Amino acid sequence: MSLAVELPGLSLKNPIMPASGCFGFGREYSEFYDLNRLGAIIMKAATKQARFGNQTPRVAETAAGMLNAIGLQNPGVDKIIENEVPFLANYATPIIANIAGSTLEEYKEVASAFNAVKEVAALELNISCPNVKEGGIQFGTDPEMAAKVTSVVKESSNLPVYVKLSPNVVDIVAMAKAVEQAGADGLSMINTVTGMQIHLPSKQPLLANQTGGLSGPAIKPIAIRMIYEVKQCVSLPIIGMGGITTAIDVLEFLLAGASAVAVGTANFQNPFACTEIIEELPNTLQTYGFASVKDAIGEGIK
Amino acid sequence: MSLAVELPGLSLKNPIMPASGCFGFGREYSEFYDLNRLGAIIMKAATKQARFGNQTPRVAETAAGMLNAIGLQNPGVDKIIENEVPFLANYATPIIANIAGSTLEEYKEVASAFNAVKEVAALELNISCPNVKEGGIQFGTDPEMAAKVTSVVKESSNLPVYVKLSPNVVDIVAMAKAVEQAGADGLSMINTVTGMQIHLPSKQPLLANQTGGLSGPAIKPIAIRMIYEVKQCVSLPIIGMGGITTAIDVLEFLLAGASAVAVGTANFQNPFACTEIIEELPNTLQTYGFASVKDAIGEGIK
Amino acid sequence: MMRKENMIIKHTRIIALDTIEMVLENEYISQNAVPGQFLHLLLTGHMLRRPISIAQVNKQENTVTILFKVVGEGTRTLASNSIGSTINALGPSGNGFPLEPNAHSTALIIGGGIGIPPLYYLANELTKKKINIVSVLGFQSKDYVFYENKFKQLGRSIIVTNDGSYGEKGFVTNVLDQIGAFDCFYSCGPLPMLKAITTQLKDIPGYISLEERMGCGVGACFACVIPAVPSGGYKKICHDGPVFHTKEVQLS
Amino acid sequence: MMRKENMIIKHTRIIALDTIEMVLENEYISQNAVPGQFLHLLLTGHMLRRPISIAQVNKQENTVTILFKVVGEGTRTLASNSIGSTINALGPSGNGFPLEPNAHSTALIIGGGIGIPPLYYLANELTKKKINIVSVLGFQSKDYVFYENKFKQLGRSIIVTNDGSYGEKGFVTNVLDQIGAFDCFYSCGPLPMLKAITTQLKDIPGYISLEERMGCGVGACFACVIPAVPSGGYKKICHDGPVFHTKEVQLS
Ligand SMILES: Cc1cc2nc3c(=O)[nH]c(=O)nc-3n(C[C@H](O)[C@H](O)[C@H](O)COP(=O)(O)OP(=O)(O)OC[C@H]3O[C@@H](n4cnc5c(N)ncnc54)[C@H](O)[C@@H]3O)c2cc1C
Ligand SMILES: Cc1cc2nc3c(=O)[nH]c(=O)nc-3n(C[C@H](O)[C@H](O)[C@H](O)COP(=O)(O)OP(=O)(O)OC[C@H]3O[C@@H](n4cnc5c(N)ncnc54)[C@H](O)[C@@H]3O)c2cc1C
Ligand SMILES: Cc1cc2nc3c(=O)[nH]c(=O)nc-3n(C[C@H](O)[C@H](O)[C@H](O)COP(=O)(O)O)c2cc1C
Ligand SMILES: Cc1cc2nc3c(=O)[nH]c(=O)nc-3n(C[C@H](O)[C@H](O)[C@H](O)COP(=O)(O)O)c2cc1C
Ligand code: FES
Ligand code: FES
Repeated sequence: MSLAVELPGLSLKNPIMPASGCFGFGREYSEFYDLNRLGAIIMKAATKQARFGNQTPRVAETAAGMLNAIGLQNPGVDKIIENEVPFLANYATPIIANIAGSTLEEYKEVASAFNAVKEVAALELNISCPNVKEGGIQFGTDPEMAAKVTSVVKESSNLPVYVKLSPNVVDIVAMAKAVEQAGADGLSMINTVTGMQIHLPSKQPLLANQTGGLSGPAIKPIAIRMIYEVKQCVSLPIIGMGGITTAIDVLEFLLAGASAVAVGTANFQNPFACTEIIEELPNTLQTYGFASVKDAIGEGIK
Repeated sequence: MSLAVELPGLSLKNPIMPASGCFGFGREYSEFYDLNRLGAIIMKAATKQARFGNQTPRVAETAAGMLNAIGLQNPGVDKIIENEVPFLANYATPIIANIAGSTLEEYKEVASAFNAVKEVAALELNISCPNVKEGGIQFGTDPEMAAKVTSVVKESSNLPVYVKLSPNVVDIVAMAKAVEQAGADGLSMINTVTGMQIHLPSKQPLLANQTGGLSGPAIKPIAIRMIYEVKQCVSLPIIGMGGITTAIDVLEFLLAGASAVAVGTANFQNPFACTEIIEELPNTLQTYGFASVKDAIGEGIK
Repeated sequence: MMRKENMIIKHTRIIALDTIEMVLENEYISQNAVPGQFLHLLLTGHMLRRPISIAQVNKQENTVTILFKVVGEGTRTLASNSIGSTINALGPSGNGFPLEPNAHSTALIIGGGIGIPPLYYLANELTKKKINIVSVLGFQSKDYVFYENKFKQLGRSIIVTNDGSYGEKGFVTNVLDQIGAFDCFYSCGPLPMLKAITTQLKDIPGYISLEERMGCGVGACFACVIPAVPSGGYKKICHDGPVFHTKEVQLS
Repeated sequence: MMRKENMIIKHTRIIALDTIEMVLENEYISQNAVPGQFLHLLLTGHMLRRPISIAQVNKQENTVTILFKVVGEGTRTLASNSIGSTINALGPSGNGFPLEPNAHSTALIIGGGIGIPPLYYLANELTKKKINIVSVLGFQSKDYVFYENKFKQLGRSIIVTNDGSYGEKGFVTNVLDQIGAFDCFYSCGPLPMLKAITTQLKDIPGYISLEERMGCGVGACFACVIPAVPSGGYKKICHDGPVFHTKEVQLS
C-alpha cells in the first residue's frame, strides 16, 4: 500500500504531519517516537523577533475541541534557524516552516531568512492569526491583502509556499482563488475558528486574550466543507487539517480534496496520534477500496 | 428568584425558548410537558408557499454536534396560521414566528401575513439560511442586503423583529450594526455554521444537499464570541443560541450578553431539555451570585 | 404514548456475525409497545439518538428485546454496554404494523438483514391472532443468519443468502413465486429490497417499515421525511411511520 | 522520562469534603516518579488531559497515590471511575523538587488546599534524607482538612483555616513567624498564597510548584508559560516546572 504523496517541494513518505503550533519544534514528541516516521513536520510559527505571546490562561477546553490564544510565542526566526532547524535536520523528514508577521515587511524578512536554510523544504504562510494585520485589515480575511502577502513572500523566497487559510470568512473560495492568483504553490486549510469561553466563577472571558482559536473534532465539518468547496475551484494541492484524530478522519479529508493532512489538537490527547494514524491508514484505505493515498484524493467530489 | 425578562414585544416568565426548527410547531413536545412552562416558543421557519425542503439524508452526527439540511420544509404561512398557531395559542406562552423567503417580496408577504395574527408576539427574521438569497447574494452575509430585508419586514409588520444572524461572516458586528440601523428590535444569534461530512462507504457527501448547518455544543464557543462582540457595539437585546444543553450554558450566554436564549439540538437528545434547564436555572444563578436573570445579562463584559 | 425511560440491560448475546440480541427491562415500554415500533436510544458520547426496532416483548417480565448489527460508532457503543447498566430510551416510538388480516388468512413476512427484528415481534402477534405466517428472510451470507429457528416455530420459513452460502441463493424476491397464495405482506429491509418487493407485489396489500437518518425521532425536526402519495405532501418516518402502507409513500 | 501508561485504580477514598484519594497501579510511573512531578490524565469525554500531582508512591506495590478535589467536569469524571478500571496517564511529568538541603537541616513546607498533595510525597522523601520537616497547611475550612495526621507523623504541623473553623484562623502566612528557624522552604497552593509567601520569605531559598491551564502537558504548545527572571524569557510549567526556584520565575 503506497502512502507516498508528491506535493510541490515535498516528497512525503506518508501524508501525515503534525500541525503548526501543536508540536513545538519536535523535541518533545521525539521522546515518544522517531520523527522519521512522519510525512513532514510543520514548525511552530516564526516571526522576525522573539515574541512572548499572550498572557495566560492561553487554553480552554470546549465540547470536542479547545480554544487557544498562544499568540505566536516563538524565539524569532534567527534563533529557530540556529537552534531548532538543526535538531529537526537530523531526521529524514521534510521541514515546513510556518511564518507569521504583523507587516508585509516582517513576512518578507522571515521568508528570506528561511530561504537561505537548505533543510527547510517549504513555507506555510500563516495569514490567519487574528493578531496578524496591516493597517487594521487582517491578511487572512481580505482576499486582496492575502494576495499581497502571498506575492511578497513568493518574491522573497524560492521555497514553495502553502498559504494557510482562515475559516473565519464568508467566501473561502474567493480567498483561495486570490492566493492562487498571487502565486501560492499550495493551501493549508483550516486554521482555527474564532471563539470564546466565559469563566463562570470570575464572570469574565477565560482566556486572558478574551477570544481564542477553536480547534479539534468540533471544527472538522467546517474544514471538510471548505476543502470540498475550494478543491472544485482551484488547482492547488491542499494540506487539510481541523479535528483529525483517526485514520478514518484522514480518509474523509482526502476524499474532500486534501492531498496531505496535519494533525494538531489530537497530539495533546495522545502523543502518539500521528504515528497511530500512520499505522492505521493502509488498513483504512483498503477497507474503503483504495490502493493508495493518491487514489483517494478528491474522490468525494463527483 | 426572578427569571422574568422583558424584551421588545415579549414578556417572558423565563428566558428559555426552543429554537426555530428544533421544535416543529410544538405539538410533539407538548406530549412530554406543558408548553406553558416555556418562556416563549419559536416556530419552524415559515415561507409564503409550502416547501418540501431538501432530499434525505438531511441530518448527520458530528463530534458534539450535528449537521442539518432540512431546507425550510414547512406547510406555508397560511397553513401555519390556520393549523399551527391556534394550537400554540392554547398556551400562555408568547409565540415567535420565524420567517424566511427567497426574495424580498416573499419576506414581505410572510411578515404581513403574521402581522394580522394577534397570537404572534414577534417575528424572528431568518436571513441566514444558505438557500436564502436574492440576485445571488445571501441576505445573511452581506450587511446591505441584511439591512434591506430588515427594513422591508419592518415596513410590512408592526411586530417587533428579531433578526437572526449567520455566523458564516467575517465581521458579525458589521452585520449587527446594519440591521440595528435598519430598525431591528433585537437579534437572534447564532444560526448554524456551514459544514459537511463525507460518507466513507459511498465516498460522497452524506447529506443529499452536500452541505448542512452545524449546531450543538461544538459551536457554543463561536456563539459566545459573537454575542460578546456584538453586545459591546449595539444596543439591541440578543436572544442567544448555539449548543445550549444546561443551565450553566445559559448563564454563560447571559454573561456574554444574551437577554434570553433558545435551545435547539439539545431537545433531540433530551425532550425535556428546556424544562430541565428552567428548573435548574435559579440554582445555577444563585451558585454564581446572581439574584435574577436580569442581573446576569452582559455581566461578562468589563 | 412515547415516554423517556431508563431501560436496564438484562442479557446480551451474539446471535450472528456483528449481530447482537439485547434484552432490556422497562415496564412502561414493554407494556405498551406494539410490533413495528422502535426505541430511540441515547448513547454516551453521541449527539443523536439511535433508532432500533423492538424485536420482541415479554409482558410478564417487563422486557423488550432488540437485535442490532454493529455498523458504526453508535452501535459499537451500544454493544459495549454491560449487563445491569442503564440505557435511556424514547419509546415506544412511531406507529406499528396494523394487525388487520382475518384469522386463518395468510400473511407473508419478508425481511432483509437487520430489517428482520421488527418482523419477529409482528410474526408472534399475528400467530396469536391465528393468522398463518410464511417468512422469507434474506441475509448477506451464512455468517449473518439469525433467528431462523424462531421464525420456523411460527410457520414456514425460507432463508435466502446473497452468496448462496446458506439456504437459497439470491435475493428475497427470487423466491416469492414459491410461496403460493397469501393475503397480505409485511416487509422491512434495505430500500432496494423494499422497492423490488413493492413493485413485484403491487397488487397485494402490504406494509413496509422504512429507515431514515433521524434528528429528533419525535416528529419535530423534519429530518426523516418521505414523499407521500397521492397527497403530494411528506410523511415523517419517525412519527407517521416507520410503518407505511405501500400505497402511502413514494420510494425513491 | 515521561511515558504514556495505563494505570489501574486500586482504591479510592473520600478524605475531606469534595476531596478524593485514589491509588493507581503502574510499574513504570511508580518506579520513576520523584516528588513534585505530576500525571497528565486522559478522562473520557474530555479533549484536554488533566494535570494531577503525585502525592505518594509505593515502589513495593507499584502504586502512585493522587489526591484531588472535585472542582469541575474533569475531576468529576475522574472521581466517577470505578476500582479496577484503567486511566491513561502521561507521566511522570515535569521536574520535581530538588531534595538538596543537607541532612539535619530544617525545611518548611507550606501547602494551600489542593496544592498540598505533592508536598506529602516530598515531605516523606525529605524525612528519609533526615531533613527536619515543619509543615504549615492551609485550608478553607474544617471540612476540607485532610492528611493532618500523615503530616504530623513527619514533623511538627500547623493547620490553618481561613474561617478559623479548625486550627489557627487566617492564612498560612499569618503563622510563619511561629516557626522558628528553617533553612529552606517548599510551597504549593493558590497563586495569591505563593506570592505572599515568596514576598515574606524572599531571603530564604525556596521552591514553589505552579499551576496553569495546559494544552499538551509535554512542552510543545506554549500554553503554560510563566515569565522567567532574570532572563526575560518564559518557562513552561509542564516541562521546565511545575517546580521552580522562587528566583527563577515572575509571579504576576
Ligand atoms: C425505525 C428504525 C428502526 C431500526 N431498527 C434497527 C434494528 O432493529 N436493528 C439494527 O441493527 N438497526 C436498526 N436500524 C438502523 C440503525 O438505526 C442504524 O444501524 C444505527 O443508527 C447506526 O448507528 P451507528 O452509529 O452504529 O452508525 P453510523 O453510520 O456511524 O451512524 C451515524 C448516524 O447515522 C445514522 N444512521 C446510520 N445508519 C442508519 C440507518 N440505517 N437508519 C437510520 N439512521 C441511520 C445514525 O443513527 C447516526 O445518527 C433502524 C433504523 C430505523 C430508522
Ligand atoms: C502541575 C499541576 C498539578 C496539579 N495537582 C493537583 C492535585 O494534586 N490535586 C488537585 O485536585 N488538583 C491539582 N491540580 C489542579 C487540577 O489540574 C485542576 O483542578 C483540574 O484540572 C480541574 O479540572 P476540572 O475539569 O475538574 O475543572 P474545570 O475548571 O472544568 O477545568 C476546565 C479546564 O481548565 C483546566 N484547569 C482548571 N483548573 C486548573 C488548575 N488549577 N490548573 C490547571 N488547569 C486547570 C482543566 O485542566 C481543564 O482543561 C494541578 C494542576 C497542575 C497544573
Ligand atoms: C495550541 C495551538 C497552537 C497553534 N499555533 C499555530 C501556529 O503557530 N501557526 C499556525 O499556522 N497554526 C497554529 N495552530 C493551528 C493548527 O495548526 C491547526 O490549523 C488547527 O489547530 C486545526 O487543527 P486541529 O483541529 O487538528 O488542531 C495552533 C493550534 C493550537 C491548538
Ligand atoms: C434540524 C434543525 C432545523 C433548523 N431549522 C431552522 C429554521 O427553520 N429556522 C431558523 O432560523 N433556524 C433553524 N435552525 C437553527 C436553530 O434554530 C439554531 O439557531 C441552531 O441550531 C443553533 O442552536 P443549537 O446549537 O441549540 O441547535 C435549525 C436547526 C436544526 C438543528
Ligand atoms: S427525526 Fe425529526 S421529524 Fe423524524
Ligand atoms: S501545556 Fe503545552 S507547553 Fe505546557
